[in-house]
Amino acid sequence: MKSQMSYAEAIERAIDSAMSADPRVLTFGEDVRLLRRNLLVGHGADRVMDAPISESAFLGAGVTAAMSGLRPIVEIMLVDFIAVALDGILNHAAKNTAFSGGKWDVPLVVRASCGGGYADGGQHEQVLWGLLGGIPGIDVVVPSTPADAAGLMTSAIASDRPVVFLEHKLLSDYWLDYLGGNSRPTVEFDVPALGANGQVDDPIQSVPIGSAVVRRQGSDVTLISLGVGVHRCSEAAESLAGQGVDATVVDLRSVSPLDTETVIRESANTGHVVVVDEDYLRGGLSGEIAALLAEAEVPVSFSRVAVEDTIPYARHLEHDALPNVDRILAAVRKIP
Amino acid sequence: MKSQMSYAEAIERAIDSAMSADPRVLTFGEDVRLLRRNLLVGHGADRVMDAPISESAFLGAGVTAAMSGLRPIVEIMLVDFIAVALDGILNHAAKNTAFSGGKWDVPLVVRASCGGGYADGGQHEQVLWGLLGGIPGIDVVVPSTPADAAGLMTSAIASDRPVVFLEHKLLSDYWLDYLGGNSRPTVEFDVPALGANGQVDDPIQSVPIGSAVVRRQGSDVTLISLGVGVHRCSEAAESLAGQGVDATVVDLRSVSPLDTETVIRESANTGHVVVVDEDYLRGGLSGEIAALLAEAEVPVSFSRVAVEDTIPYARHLEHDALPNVDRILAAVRKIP
Amino acid sequence: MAANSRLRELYESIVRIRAVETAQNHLWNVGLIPGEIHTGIGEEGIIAGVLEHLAVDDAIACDHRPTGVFTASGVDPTSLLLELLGHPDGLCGGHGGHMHFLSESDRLISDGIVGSAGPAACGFALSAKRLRPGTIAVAFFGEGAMNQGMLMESLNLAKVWSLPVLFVCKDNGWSITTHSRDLFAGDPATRAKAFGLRTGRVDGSDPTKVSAAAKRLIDRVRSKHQPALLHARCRRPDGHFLGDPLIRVFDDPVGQTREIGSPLPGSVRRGSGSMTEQISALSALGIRLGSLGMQRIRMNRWDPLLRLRCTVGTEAAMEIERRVSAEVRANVSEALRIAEVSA
Amino acid sequence: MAANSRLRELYESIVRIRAVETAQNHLWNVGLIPGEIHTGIGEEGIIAGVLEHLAVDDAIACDHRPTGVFTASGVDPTSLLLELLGHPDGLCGGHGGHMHFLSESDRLISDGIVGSAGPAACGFALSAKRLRPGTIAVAFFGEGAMNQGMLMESLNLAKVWSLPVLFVCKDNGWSITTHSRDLFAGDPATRAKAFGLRTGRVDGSDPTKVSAAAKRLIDRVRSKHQPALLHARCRRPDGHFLGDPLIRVFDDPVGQTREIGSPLPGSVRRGSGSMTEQISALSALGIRLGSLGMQRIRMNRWDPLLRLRCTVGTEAAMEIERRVSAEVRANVSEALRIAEVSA
Ligand SMILES: Cc1ncc(C[n+]2csc(CCOP(=O)(O)OP(=O)(O)O)c2C)c(N)n1
Ligand SMILES: Cc1ncc(C[n+]2csc(CCOP(=O)(O)OP(=O)(O)O)c2C)c(N)n1
Ligand SMILES: [Mg+2]
Ligand SMILES: [Mg+2]
Repeated sequence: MKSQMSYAEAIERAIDSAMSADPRVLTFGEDVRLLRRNLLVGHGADRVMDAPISESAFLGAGVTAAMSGLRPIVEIMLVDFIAVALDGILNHAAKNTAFSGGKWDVPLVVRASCGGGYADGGQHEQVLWGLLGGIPGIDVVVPSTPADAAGLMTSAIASDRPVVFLEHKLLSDYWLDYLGGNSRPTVEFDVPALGANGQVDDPIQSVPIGSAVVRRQGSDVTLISLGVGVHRCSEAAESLAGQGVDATVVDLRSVSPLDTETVIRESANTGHVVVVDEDYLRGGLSGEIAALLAEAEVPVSFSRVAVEDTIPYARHLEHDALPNVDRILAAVRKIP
Repeated sequence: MKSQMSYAEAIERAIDSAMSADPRVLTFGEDVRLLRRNLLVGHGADRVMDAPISESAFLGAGVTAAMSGLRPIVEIMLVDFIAVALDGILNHAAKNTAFSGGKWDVPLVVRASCGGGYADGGQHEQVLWGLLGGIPGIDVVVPSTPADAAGLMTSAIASDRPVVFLEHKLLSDYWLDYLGGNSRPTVEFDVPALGANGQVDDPIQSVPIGSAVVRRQGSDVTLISLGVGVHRCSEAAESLAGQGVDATVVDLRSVSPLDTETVIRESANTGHVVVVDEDYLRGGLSGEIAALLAEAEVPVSFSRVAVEDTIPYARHLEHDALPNVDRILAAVRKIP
Repeated sequence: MAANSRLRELYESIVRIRAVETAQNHLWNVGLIPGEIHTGIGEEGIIAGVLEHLAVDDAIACDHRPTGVFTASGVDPTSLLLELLGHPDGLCGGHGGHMHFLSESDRLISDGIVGSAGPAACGFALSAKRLRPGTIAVAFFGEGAMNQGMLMESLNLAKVWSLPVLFVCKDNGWSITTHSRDLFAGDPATRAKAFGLRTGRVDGSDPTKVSAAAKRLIDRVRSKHQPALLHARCRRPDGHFLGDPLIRVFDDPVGQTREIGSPLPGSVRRGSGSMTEQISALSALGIRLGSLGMQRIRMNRWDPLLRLRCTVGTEAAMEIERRVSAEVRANVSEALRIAEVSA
Repeated sequence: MAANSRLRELYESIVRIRAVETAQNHLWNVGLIPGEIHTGIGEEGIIAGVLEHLAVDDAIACDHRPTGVFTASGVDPTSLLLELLGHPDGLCGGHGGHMHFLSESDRLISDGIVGSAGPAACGFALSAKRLRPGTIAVAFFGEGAMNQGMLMESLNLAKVWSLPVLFVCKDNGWSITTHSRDLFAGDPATRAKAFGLRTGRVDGSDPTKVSAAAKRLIDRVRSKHQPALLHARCRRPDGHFLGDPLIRVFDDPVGQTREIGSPLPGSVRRGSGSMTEQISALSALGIRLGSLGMQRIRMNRWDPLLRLRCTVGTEAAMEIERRVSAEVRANVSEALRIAEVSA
């Protein structure tokens, strides 16, 4: 059975099911009692805890809580704020299992919103998935649809490894509402309809971490993306179809592990690759895809649509800085 | 005039000259009064300041000190510890100039030791230059010789942009001494002789940030590296020469900006590229080089020697985890 | 300067902040400002009372509510409004936006990372000490920010490096939708005292009291090169940001409560908590909304503008209000004209 | 248990730590342990006095000096030594090394990032509260670590979440080569009190006093689910790490002073500072070395082992020393045999 729901609802469903099935699952972070009030009411104040603005302390606490029997979902409001608490991820969550000689698991989920397109400025609109995905010892997932959001959250909670779960603010409607921007009829954000809402299986179908999916199969060019970028690619692909160019759209879903098999197969099929990455151009992900292809000796033309500098505030500047449909089309047009 | 000196001495000379020439230059960090006692004695306690173990606070203070007339060199002992203070770099140093519309400079130097090979474990031996190099708005330099160390430090202090200056602990002899490991005759670390000591111009010749240099010119394969890796590559190149393989060795010197011109030219010359990177395989730098080559449509064979997981403590495990000469030779041997 | 004229200047500063913030809020409401706006309405008494004692060479690090400080520092409101409109002629060419006003010539910054004003003020103070002796740095932040590690570190740093910093904690009792007293152990002034800082506590809605307390601390910071902290309580009628969901519930309980204030019935049923747990969780949300409601009802008592108005006297106050509103109206018109939009 | 037998157990624990640490130091000196070693000689009284009151289900987060805690917790010293030798049979298969002893079955961790023991203990305590009521978590760290933001944050977090954590600050007065009093505003206990924590202060070189103070706090932490902090002073004769440059200067002033303690004459000449500045800078270094020297000379007074030995009585002490040394010697031989090396 499937039902229609929003991206945010899908995540909540996944957590709600996990909390019902396993009393060790709990969630904490800033404002979560309000943000996750459904979970609060359903599972009690002991398992949905507000935290002070002390990301290092409560993320660090999440690591050892996970090592001593709980399965915490720690919320970092915006992934940009991970900068004050990176230590917990880089030096602890990602390393403790290795330090123990592989003997001690860290079943931690770090949940954070990410991404831009709503004029919140360069310190609130980053995605940072390349930076996080470069750290060995953790997984990083970025769902682009409600079904994937539910399925990947389910897998993340079940995983014995630390998983960073990134949800894009343009998809999670309540973030735009919460941050106030969406409460006015006169302001519009470019929210991808198919990402913000969609069909989700009941019970939730878990999605394996590390598996990409082909959203559209074409023969002329392969667009590789994730998160909101996938929807921009699909839109670009529709427009390209009108011009007789048949595009494949690959949704990576996980930054780490990367589904190298799918990337290689779909790239080889068309011979032309455009990576559409909302992260910084040199943030790591888009380069890594070039490296995978080079190592596998897949001869392709390669180009990137990514964020080149600090994201500016003004809407027109912000629009140009983020990977948009026009930039994708321009990149495809340049293919020799 | 040139004189022979150690890598550490070369850096100290550069800072000493800058402090003598410009009263706005000062340095602070943990234990710097002891570590930089020559500067302390030469320039006074007001300009060489010990800091509490509060990296976020004093790095953050460095950012605004740089914005209000000083030219601080802030020391983060080991780059691994940047995890507790990344915010100062990612969200402030790297962004304030952009936020101001390009009007307000941040002439900050962040100096940190990096790298492994002396059994200090996975939380003390990282290089993290890929993570840092992926952030737009800052420069990241990694000298491999005393002359470059002096020349790049001189440029870093003179630069109006934030610069992260990384010195490898195997090259900066005092680090090995300070960390205690080298105080015993029975323990040996694989210190590259030509990196730890060398000729330095007097007065110091500044090295432009963003310029790579060719350490050895060959025709069969291009080894691209930085820091201690350059010396490992040179050693491998000698050994390859004995087997009739003529290798080019490129020393990147800066992770950001990357000298794409040199990378592309030297890669195209041989058609075979091996990137030797002490950073994590997916840390960003090695992938970025593949992307540059792909974007420039330079057809090459491409492989990487990098760190694949958390660096283990035991010496034999650590040796295998770091890019060593054998691993470089094996990568070259695999070239089709 | 005569006490009366000082009072009038203080009032003028508050009126100007209120006028610029009100204009900003209006532009946000009609959608000309797209993203988040954190207003400082209700905390103008703290801003104006502190800034009264600053000199032109002093530096200030603000948090995510910078409009008041920038206005009171004399930055042209037109350039602030243009920045908010994302225009190239804005203070930062449209690159910074609301949380990132930066002005090099005024040594004024603001920032969206909670707690960062602490280290930033330390850095400004370090330059001040070396390059501009006798000048100081001020950090403005909320009580929630005092739980951020880097801010606590900077209290220690300022003390051991003898930095001339005045830390100003604007305590509205809330961090976004969380009641700070549930998550703050001890209180701001005691915490600062433990680091050896001089501290002052004041009702931030009483501008004259703020001014007196700020003067005492600033004189000391300036002359002794030692940090101090001023803890000032305040209330903000607009909540955390414009469009604050808690405020929306309070203003339109019927329309919004279902959506925001209360849980979806479905998930109450699905939950694994006991009935008692569920009821206590629900009532926690109720208390949160209720206490916010009481705060809004008592707002007049906490309004620094209304409180100072009585002291200044109606006639003088009206003259100031008329003059300043006209000026700010002119700023708004100019900004709209340059940006070629209408509101 | 009779008071006497409790004392003997406490003494035995201290002797065992000393023996294992001494063996470890020897292996380091001969070069069989390659990297850094931070010894805990001088702080055994704090470790043993606290651990006396812990139960098997309690959890501990250590800093970069974990050998004592792991030994006193009953982890097999052979597996610790094998870990230090980088052997696959070591506690962590040779992957962790000195700063990264981890034992899941004992819920014991250690870590090389200063301050991380604070958040780590909070996480352990959160599990304790939910899954193992009545158990607690302990964090061991130095006074220098109390300037790290995450540690201060965790004092607040433990208080507002009512977490059963005992924070133990082992205050040796130094962070590496820096005198902590120059960089620490206030004192550790006052700082913790400002967060509403119960605190105790004790001379950490007196194991019976530590034990009594720890018991008082631990009982409370356990029964009331509230954090507390124990501040215990100590002195460590080996300095920060083995091969500590300051210690080398003190032990071999003639050979090492030129190299480490005093500046290169060249750079004194080159410097831009005034003569007075240069002299005052030089004398600051002198004071640093001098104060370290005094500390070493007074070491006996600060040795927890020697202090408790008198109370236990020579005969009982000798029996314990003989027995424990034999055991630890056996551990060392076994480790060397398995690792196929000789020292
Ligand atoms: C490091 C960090 N964590 C979280 C946030 C999200 N955030 C923005 S404002 C805020 C509340 C701040 O509360 P307080 O310091 O009391 O200031 P107020 O908004 O009440 O003026 C939070 C949690 C952030 N911007 N930065
Ligand atoms: C975040 C971080 N900063 C700096 C260091 C380097 N460091 C290791 S131990 C130490 C001193 C710690 O002092 P204290 O907490 O008093 O412990 P002690 O060594 O005296 O036992 C420092 C600065 C580190 N490991 N981590
Ligand atoms: Mg507040
Ligand atoms: Mg200490």
